[in-house]
Amino acid sequence: DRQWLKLSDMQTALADQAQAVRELRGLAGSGALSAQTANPPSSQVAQAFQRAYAATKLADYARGDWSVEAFGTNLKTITPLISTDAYAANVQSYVQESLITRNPDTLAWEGLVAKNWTVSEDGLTISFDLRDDVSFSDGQPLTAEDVAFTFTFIMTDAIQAPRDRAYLEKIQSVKADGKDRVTFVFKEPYFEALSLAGGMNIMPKHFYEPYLKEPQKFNESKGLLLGSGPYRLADPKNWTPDQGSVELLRNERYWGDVQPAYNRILWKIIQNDSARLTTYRNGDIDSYSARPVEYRQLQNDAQIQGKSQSFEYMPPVVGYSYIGWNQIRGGKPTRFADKRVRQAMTYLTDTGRIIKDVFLGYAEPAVSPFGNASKQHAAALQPYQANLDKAKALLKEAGYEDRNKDGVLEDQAGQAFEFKLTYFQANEDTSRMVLLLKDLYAKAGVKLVPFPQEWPVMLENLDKKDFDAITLGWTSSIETDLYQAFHSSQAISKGDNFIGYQNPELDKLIDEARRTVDEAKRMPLWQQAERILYEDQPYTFLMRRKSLLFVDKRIHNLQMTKLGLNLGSLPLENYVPLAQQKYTQ
Amino acid sequence: MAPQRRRVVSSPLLQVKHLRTYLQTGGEPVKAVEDVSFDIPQGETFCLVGESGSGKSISALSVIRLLPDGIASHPSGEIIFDGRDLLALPDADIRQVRGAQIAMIFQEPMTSLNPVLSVGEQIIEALHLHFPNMSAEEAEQRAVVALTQVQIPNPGARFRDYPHQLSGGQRQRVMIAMALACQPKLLIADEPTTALDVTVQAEILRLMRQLQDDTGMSMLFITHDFGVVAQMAHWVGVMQFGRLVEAGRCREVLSRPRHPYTQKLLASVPENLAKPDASAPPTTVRAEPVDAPAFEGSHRACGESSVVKLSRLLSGVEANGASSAQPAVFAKTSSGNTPSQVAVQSQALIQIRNLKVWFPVRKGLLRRVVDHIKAVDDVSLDIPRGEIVALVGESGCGKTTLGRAVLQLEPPTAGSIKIAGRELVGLSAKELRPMRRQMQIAFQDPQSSLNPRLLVETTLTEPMQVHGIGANRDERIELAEQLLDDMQLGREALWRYPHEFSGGQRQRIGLARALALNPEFIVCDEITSALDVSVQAEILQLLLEIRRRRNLTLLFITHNIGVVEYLSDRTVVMYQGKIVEQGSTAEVCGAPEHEYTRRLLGAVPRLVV
Amino acid sequence: MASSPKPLISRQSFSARIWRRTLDGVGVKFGLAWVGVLVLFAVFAPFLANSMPLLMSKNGEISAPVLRYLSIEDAWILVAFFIALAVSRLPLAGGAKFLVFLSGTAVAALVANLTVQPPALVIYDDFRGPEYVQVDWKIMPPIPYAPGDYLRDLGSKGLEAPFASAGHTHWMGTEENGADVLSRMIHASRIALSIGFIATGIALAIGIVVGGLMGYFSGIVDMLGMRLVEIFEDIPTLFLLLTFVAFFGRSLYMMMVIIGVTGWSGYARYVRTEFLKLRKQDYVQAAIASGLPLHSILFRHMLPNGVAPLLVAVSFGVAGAILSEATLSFLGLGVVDAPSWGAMLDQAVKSSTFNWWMAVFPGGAIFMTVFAYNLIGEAFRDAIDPKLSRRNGGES
Amino acid sequence: MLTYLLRRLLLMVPTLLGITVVVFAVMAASPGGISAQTLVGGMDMKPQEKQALLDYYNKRYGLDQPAPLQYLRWLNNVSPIGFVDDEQGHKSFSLTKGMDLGTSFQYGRPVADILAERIPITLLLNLVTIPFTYALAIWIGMKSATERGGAFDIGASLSMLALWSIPTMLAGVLLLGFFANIQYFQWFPTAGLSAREALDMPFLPHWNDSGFVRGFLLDRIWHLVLPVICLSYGGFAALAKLTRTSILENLHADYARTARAKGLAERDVLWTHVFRNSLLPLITVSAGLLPSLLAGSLIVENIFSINGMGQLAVEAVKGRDRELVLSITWISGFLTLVGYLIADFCYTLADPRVSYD
Ligand SMILES: Nc1ncnc2c1ncn2[C@@H]1O[C@H](COP(=O)(O)OP(=O)(O)OP(=O)(O)O)[C@@H](O)[C@H]1O
Ligand SMILES: Nc1ncnc2c1ncn2[C@@H]1O[C@H](COP(=O)(O)OP(=O)(O)OP(=O)(O)O)[C@@H](O)[C@H]1O
Ligand SMILES: [Mg+2]
Ligand SMILES: [Mg+2]
Repeated sequence: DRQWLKLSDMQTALADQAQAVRELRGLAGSGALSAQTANPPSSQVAQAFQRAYAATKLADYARGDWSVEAFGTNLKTITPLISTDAYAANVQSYVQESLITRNPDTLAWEGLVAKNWTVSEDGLTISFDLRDDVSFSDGQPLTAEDVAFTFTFIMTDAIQAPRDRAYLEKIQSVKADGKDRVTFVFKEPYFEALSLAGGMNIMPKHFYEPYLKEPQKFNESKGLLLGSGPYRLADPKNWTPDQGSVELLRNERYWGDVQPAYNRILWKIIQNDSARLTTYRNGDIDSYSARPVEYRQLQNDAQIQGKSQSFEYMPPVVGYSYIGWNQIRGGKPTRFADKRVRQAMTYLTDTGRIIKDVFLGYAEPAVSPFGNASKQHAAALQPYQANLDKAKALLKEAGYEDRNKDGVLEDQAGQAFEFKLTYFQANEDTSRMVLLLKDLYAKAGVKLVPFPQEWPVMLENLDKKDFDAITLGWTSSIETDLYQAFHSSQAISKGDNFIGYQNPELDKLIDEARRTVDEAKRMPLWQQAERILYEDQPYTFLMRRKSLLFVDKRIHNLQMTKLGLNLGSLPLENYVPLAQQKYTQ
Repeated sequence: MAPQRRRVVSSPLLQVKHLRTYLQTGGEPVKAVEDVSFDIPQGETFCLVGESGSGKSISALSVIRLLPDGIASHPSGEIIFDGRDLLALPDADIRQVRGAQIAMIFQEPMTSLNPVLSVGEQIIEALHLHFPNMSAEEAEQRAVVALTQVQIPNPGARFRDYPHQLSGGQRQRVMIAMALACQPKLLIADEPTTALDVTVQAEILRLMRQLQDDTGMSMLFITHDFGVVAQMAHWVGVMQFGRLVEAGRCREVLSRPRHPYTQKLLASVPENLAKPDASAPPTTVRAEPVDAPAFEGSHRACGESSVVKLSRLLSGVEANGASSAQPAVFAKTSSGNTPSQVAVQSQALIQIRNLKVWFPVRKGLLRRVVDHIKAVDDVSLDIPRGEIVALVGESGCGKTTLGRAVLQLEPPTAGSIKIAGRELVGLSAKELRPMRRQMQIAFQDPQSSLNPRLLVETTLTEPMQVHGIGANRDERIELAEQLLDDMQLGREALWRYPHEFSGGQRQRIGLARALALNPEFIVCDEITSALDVSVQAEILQLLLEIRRRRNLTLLFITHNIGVVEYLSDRTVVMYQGKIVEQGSTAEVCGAPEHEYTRRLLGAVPRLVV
Repeated sequence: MASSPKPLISRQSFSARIWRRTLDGVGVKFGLAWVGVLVLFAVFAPFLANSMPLLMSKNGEISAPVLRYLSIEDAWILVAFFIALAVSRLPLAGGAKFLVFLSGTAVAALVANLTVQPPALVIYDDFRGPEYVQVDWKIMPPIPYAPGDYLRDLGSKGLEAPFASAGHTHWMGTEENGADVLSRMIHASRIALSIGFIATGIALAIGIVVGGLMGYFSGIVDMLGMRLVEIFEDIPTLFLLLTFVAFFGRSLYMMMVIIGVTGWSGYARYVRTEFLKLRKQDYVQAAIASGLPLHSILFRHMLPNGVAPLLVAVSFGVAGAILSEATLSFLGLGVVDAPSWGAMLDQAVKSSTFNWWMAVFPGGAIFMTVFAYNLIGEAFRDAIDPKLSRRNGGES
Repeated sequence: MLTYLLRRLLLMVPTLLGITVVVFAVMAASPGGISAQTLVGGMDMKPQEKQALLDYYNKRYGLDQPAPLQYLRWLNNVSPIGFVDDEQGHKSFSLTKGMDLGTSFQYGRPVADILAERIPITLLLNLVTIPFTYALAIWIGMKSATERGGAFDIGASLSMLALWSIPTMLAGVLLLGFFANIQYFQWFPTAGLSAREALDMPFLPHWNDSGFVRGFLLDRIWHLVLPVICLSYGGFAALAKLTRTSILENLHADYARTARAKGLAERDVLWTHVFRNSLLPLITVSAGLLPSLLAGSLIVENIFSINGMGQLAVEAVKGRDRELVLSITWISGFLTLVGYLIADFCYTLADPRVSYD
């Protein structure tokens, strides 16, 4: 589930990783009622609510007040399925729930709406038993029918949900067996089958079913959002973007074992960065995620320090950025089709320097698509160390020399080694990095021409494979699938392997790993694949960036988990003590 | 035509004593008024005359204290009005005097009224100001009465009109009504009729005299026209360079001017101008490239020669039929000519036949032409070679349009124009270009008739170059220098810009430009109207001299009958786009046939001494 | 003559008078002085702020690295400046001077293109490397940092306040990428000057031709012309800019052309009204009566007389173009890498931690320049229309 | 008068057509055009799904047809009269078919809806800004004109010129940084058009048991202060200068002298005579001020987080949202032209000399 599309919608707040975490939860499900725990502690609190329950036992715990956050761009719609941005997903995560959720401490799956589940021997069938006390915010009970309906609804062609359909199309059928049991049948073994089935946000049948007859109305809607989550829209049908904010009310009918602390969740839309920071300073929003330069400066800002708790952390799902070297252009191999050239470029790309100078150390070098903490990653692999001499040697070996003594290398044909690096224009850190790369490459006689582009133009060029090199980022998940970006099959025209990278050996490994449901057998396969990528360097992997976050001191019980900071994670663990509460409504 | 009635003089209403007015505008102060003293008795008119810039307006404005505070100062002087020194009054008091006791009207009737207020409002405003207790209805009545007084037709309705809906004469009447509404004791009129037609002027002047008789007010009347002075003044003061060089009873000053400046001014009046020396050598001595008939030169030289007498006789015949269709008249005229006269007619340089210049009036959605302004309507006219033909008529009758149409600056709607037998109408711009050499035009306004960005040299030589006169630049400069000699300007004038010349000088340059191409025919559109009399006299004399030397043909557009009489051989009278009378000048002016001509001539203020 | 009380005989031409009156004020002198300083900065930028020595001696061998690294543009601007200086001394008429200058600079551009060949890649770090340090002596420019020198070897982290960097002095601090702000400011004066003049020049040229034709011919030409003017008035410049940038990539020249191409409608309207008035002037009629060709009538007799009020609009237009550049940068469409005030101001505006030096210096420079142009325009307007001036009482 | 109005309205048609043709052509030719736009929506789609989406767009907007045809199709949709397809697919001419601005590619919503959302916001800003600008500008212009050469005049002229020279973005950020910041003066809010709390308040300010309640209206005004300042200072400076010029011209007009000769005090001359005449040029300018405020608001809208037309326009262009861009340009063009028309009409009311028939 790589959604690099989301990067575009989050242009002004690319570093806003806290949101990415929440979004992930939104997709993967949130909170769970433990069916596995035989004897819950004194009360009847389910496993998924244990952390939230613990919070309520804290001395200064109080319910009330609002959570106020800011979005950096205007939302176009918050209707599920048709919304495409992370912000909308964030809103939806408070309103709709899924069958299962990941435990922030163990990263294991726990039941939320589902009590427990069983996976068949062949891994093709998964059955969930649902809790019988779950109801939607309008009072209607949530049943297996709703889960089955959700699948049917998404798979309806008229509904504009191609993205979700693309994930779910591995599922053959979803059947409700009575009120409390639902069975997913897969077409083929798939390593992410459980998260696919259990992570689906459950849409109330009674609410959405009418739109099957009027799909156009659904597709054009702005705020059709109803679910079983702890919060709800005041009017589940009529939210509009022109309100300039999104506001969720407490779901008074919430079925969960622990009621959330906040009365309301409010997101203001503040596009301008300095306005957002000022608003945070003024105490009108509760958190501010900073760019590295800002973060460093704000560390010395007494006013900010006085009111904030600051966090720098590396969420496990953080995406990585890279430079992709286009290997085929106009049907002909480019100079980057030569592995030596790509390796040389990686040697020239001093990631240490980039991290130090541009990201001020708030990032770690990326070796491959797999994070350093991921089980997919082979610990033995170390990032390429910058090495000018090695790079020069490799380039020389590949036939590049400064033949006319103008400082730029030429190939045998006398063609200068000059290329355009395409990047998305609106991100300052990227621009800074590109300028740094330009200077780094110049040392080896390679001329980089910065080529900033607008998003649609860039996409068009990607689509036509009309670029020399491009720097972008992919979002990651707990376990990352290489298929989409590196499999040869995706190099054909419109796929996401837009650099035209083909390696049959890698293809085989990817196919194999995707079929292997058993984690213990799957991981070595990923590690083998990683080694190939490391050797081939189809991308020069750059780095993973830390989340840099200031949170208002009135928000309590902020903890670091394996999923990152628990700010806003569901079921809600944060609260504002009575003394610091601001909003009374 | 002196004022009809005199009053017994008691003490003067206004006494100006040793008035000095200096204007501070940056550098040196301008000594606009220097030690001026005069009295205006009750009920009488004091006329200030003098050339442009002599300080007349500033004197008047000093009296009513309308000069801007910042720039005007009075180093000395007293203005005693009704026993009070106006110069010493505080602002609040002078405002009580202004409008109520001293009223003023200005030269420009077009701009002196507020365009966005109705005339009634503007009159009532003054009333309200000086009679705060007057009720609204009463004020309105008074305003209507005032409008009736100045003989505005249908004053009740006109009351609500805006200034732009009135003609120039009517506007000036409104100004007078406004000034008189509060029954002031003194009316200051700063050239109130200069911008108006003679006929309108005559009516306004008559009206003012009548009002003076009725109300017994005094007047300070400013003008530069001695004809007007003769009609209006009891007393005259002549100003030069800010000083009052001569003052006295009107009759005495006009008949026995003592100061040389006054004498010079009076001598410059066209009526008094000496006709060019009749015994001057015949122009035929100057070799002209054109095929000028030898007799042309002698025509003027023998003064009231038999030919002229004959032509006058004949034009009398013409005039009889003038009111009938023009072409017929022409047919008659030519058929009745003696052989020699026929020769002249057939030699006519310019032949205009049934010329129409109509301006379309467009209306509606598609801007369709719904009507026409018939600026020139079916005019036929011959201009004989070597003659000066004066074109007179009231403002807007189509004189300028006719002149411009002859030169093809205005495309004619119908008709034919021939110059030296060649048809002009219907030629393309390209075909016309070489013809333009033969005909030129000079304009009224010395300000706008020369391109301010070009050296006089460029202005003169550029057309020469285009038409291939002079082999090279030096030659053309040489030619231009000769032209300036002819115009009695120094040769170094070539290297100056237009703004460095006075109005009269500029007018000469304008003429030089017209002459630069050595044309046969020039249209002079009111070239002296904007000039002072003395300058006008010089230009007129120059014109005659050049005509003599170059055998020029002129169409001289003017509405100054004095100039017509002095200058022209023939006179054509236009009225509402048509020619109503034409003939030799002496005859048209001496024995006008047409009703309109008579009215026109009757309206001209004459300096009868 | 009695009628001309003040002898008006002065040798000054109309334009000289206007010029003299324009200059007659404190504000305009300040404005011109500022623009003059900018011109000097623009011309001598490579010698004022650069990373390489102006002159150095190594092993007894004297060399001028600055000259070797002079770009074609640098060389061309230098030569053009000196040609302009020389031409202004020549005893020629205004038009002739301009022609000589134009042809001179054109030749210079050609020669520069053929002869000047700076290295294709400049590694600024090297100038602080042994090759340039182990020398007998060297003379550095007053600001020893090139605008594109991001001080990589000095480990500049960017956005350091003036004098705050350890080990190297930056009078105006460093910008986001670590380059010296003052150096960029100096080099950016080129953009500030050229974007104003070239963009406005293009707009003016189109505006004059279209407006002139409309005003002179009126009728159907006028009708069609007005529609064209309206169309261009109503198409948002921003829209065209965004699209064209996507078309052709970002380039300063592109920006100038687009600001120019979309900005002419105002001038056209102006010229049209002016020409409609002028057409009735007697001297124009006289020119027609003299049979002068159309181009002479349009461009010799009408244009110079209608252009004075236009020039006022131009000086304000130049100011406006500079602001446009800043706005473009705000939209993220500014030039990459090349120094520009707008882009630097944008860095200040965009960064949420307000870096005062990034706002004060570029913002101040933009303000001063726009202000200077506005002052000049204002003085010019006063000179043309004495009634409005503060100094003259106005002849009532 | 009516024919004049009709004529002017008719003359708008070619202009509007011209605008749309130019914009359409540029859109059609620009890279990252509509087809790329479909990519944005379909990044995660499989090739056949993308194809399906493209087919959908083709059917809907005729994207596979040549550009001129697409244009005609668009024109037919937008124009209030034109051809309609009936059920059988026959084309027939209809006078009552109504306007269809189409659906935004980017938002997937009808353009009309989007505009209906945004226009009121921009309108609110402008409606607040214009009277404010005019009142202050006229006052300052008048004062400098009457005190020409005085300290006020010179000071005001210089500061107007200086105001005019300040880049909007700098002004916006400085205002925000100093007057909406807890570190300096937290007098105004930072973002948006109203506070969340205010939405629940009654409209007018009042006192209740918990103290003063500012109410919705006051809250809105309070939010508008900074954006309105930002939006207006440039135009305000220009207007003030224009007023000064215009009043100076009229102060020395002949009719003003006539009024003084009547004995009117300088104050009355100014107010009853000069003032009305001086307003005439301002009317002409106001026609141009309206669209310029619309365009100028982009920066202000961004800085103060207001969702107006300015932001929408940029988003639309950046997203190559053809239907939206076309609609915005022709509507703003239309409004500009109507603005001129209204200004001319006001002119006839204010100036009796001008009449159109
Ligand atoms: N506002 C002014 N500032 C400076 N000088 C002025 C001003 N008004 C008039 N003058 C000068 O004062 C002198 C007298 O001018 P005035 O207007 O009284 O002449 P005039 O006799 O009325 O001339 P005209 O017949 O042209 O009206 C002239 O030299 C003129 O240039
Ligand atoms: N271009 C034009 N369009 C429409 N009407 C015009 C035009 N030029 C002149 N007229 C009208 O034609 C008539 C004659 O004008 P013309 O200028 O020939 O009068 P004139 O006798 O020269 O008057 P004056 O003595 O005031 O110069 C006037 O009613 C004028 O309004
Ligand atoms: Mg006078
Ligand atoms: Mg005339």
